[in-house]
Amino acid sequence: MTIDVKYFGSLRDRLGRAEDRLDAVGELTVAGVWVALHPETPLPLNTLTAVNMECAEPTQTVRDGDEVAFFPPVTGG
Amino acid sequence: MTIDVKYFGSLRDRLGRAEDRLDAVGELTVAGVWVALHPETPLPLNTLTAVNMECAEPTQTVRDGDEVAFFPPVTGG
Amino acid sequence: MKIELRARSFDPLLEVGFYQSGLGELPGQCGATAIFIGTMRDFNEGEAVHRMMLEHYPGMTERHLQRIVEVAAREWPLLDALVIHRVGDLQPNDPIVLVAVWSAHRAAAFAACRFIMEELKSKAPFWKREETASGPRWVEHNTPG
Amino acid sequence: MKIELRARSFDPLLEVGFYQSGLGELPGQCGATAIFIGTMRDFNEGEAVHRMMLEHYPGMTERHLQRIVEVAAREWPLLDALVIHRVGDLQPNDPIVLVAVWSAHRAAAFAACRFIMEELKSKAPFWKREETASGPRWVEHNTPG
Repeated sequence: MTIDVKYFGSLRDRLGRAEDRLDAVGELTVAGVWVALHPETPLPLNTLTAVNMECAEPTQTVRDGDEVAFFPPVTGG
Repeated sequence: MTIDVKYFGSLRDRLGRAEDRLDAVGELTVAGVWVALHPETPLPLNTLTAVNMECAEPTQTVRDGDEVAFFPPVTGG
Repeated sequence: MKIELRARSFDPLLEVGFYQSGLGELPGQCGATAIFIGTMRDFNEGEAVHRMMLEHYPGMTERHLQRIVEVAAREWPLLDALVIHRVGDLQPNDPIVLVAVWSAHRAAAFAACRFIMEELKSKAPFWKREETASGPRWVEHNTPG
Repeated sequence: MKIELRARSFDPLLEVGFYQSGLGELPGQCGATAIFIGTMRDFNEGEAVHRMMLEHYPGMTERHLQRIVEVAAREWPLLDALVIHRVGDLQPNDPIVLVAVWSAHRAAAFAACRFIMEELKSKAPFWKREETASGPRWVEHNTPG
């Protein structure tokens, strides 16, 4: 399956890119997506996650074609 | 002493005038001003009173030259 | 800080813009503007209202509005405040009151704007007489906010 | 109800006036308008800020703003609401966000306006990067309202 991955805010800056594409097999959680793409970098504390633009827990399972996003606490308004 | 008396809102309408002047001798309270001017009409329930444009209790003593006002609950804004 | 009674209809948004443009030192410090506009409705307590007269106590009304704003400015860190209140004859959709508050932070702006409105409604000497189909009637009390 | 993201500077008071003039059925029913304008300050956390970049998540941001306004409209009897939020590059004194709420009564207008702002600040996907004398920095969290 293919997962589109997006990064925002300071996390995007830190990673040096705004998106990734992950090709994987088997069952995968949101946290698993991060580990697969960044095996050396633990998910930064306070990182929020979304699946298909809805807030999601890191334990949520992802499906083929999902868009997964990682971002720091929001600071709008 | 002379007391200027003002009425506002529905009270002014009911009395048919916006002001009175009271000439009196001796000590007088705000409530006493009303009684002196309207001996037949008890002060309507919920009437608020002011002396020299400051909120006052009916028991407050008035002095020569004071402006005393009687009015119903306020409804601005 | 400015308090004003108006005998004629006014445009609250224009007033805020105009007043704001005169606040030279404000830009940069101000993070939050809270504005409330009270407008005359064409119904009240189940009856159509086609006109309204707003009576006040000249002198006392201005003094009490001024005091309400001063209390707000002691309670919260405000950069500025503007209050405009109509008196005289109004028609439905006419603005009755404008309260605008400028502050560095939103909590202060929101709280002060609300405070000024509630104080104004419960303490400032104004009286409304509505013209309805069944004749004129005095509004007896304000609803709590 | 209208939600909008803007890539360029806007005049919040003009926007409210313009939107309001398009609300044909509102006059007469509306007794209360509550407006909040968030503006970029030239200092934050003790440091001068001379520019700011507001990043968002296209698609998710609009969806969440829309949802916040819908929740407010279920919670309070609103006649209408307008939310405009900047994205992109801002300078001090630029408006960041406008929330305007129309209702028959002031309690609903105040409460809904405040609610939308607090929800927006704590939930809508926006991220601020400030340019300071010591270089760029990401704002790490919003202060509670």
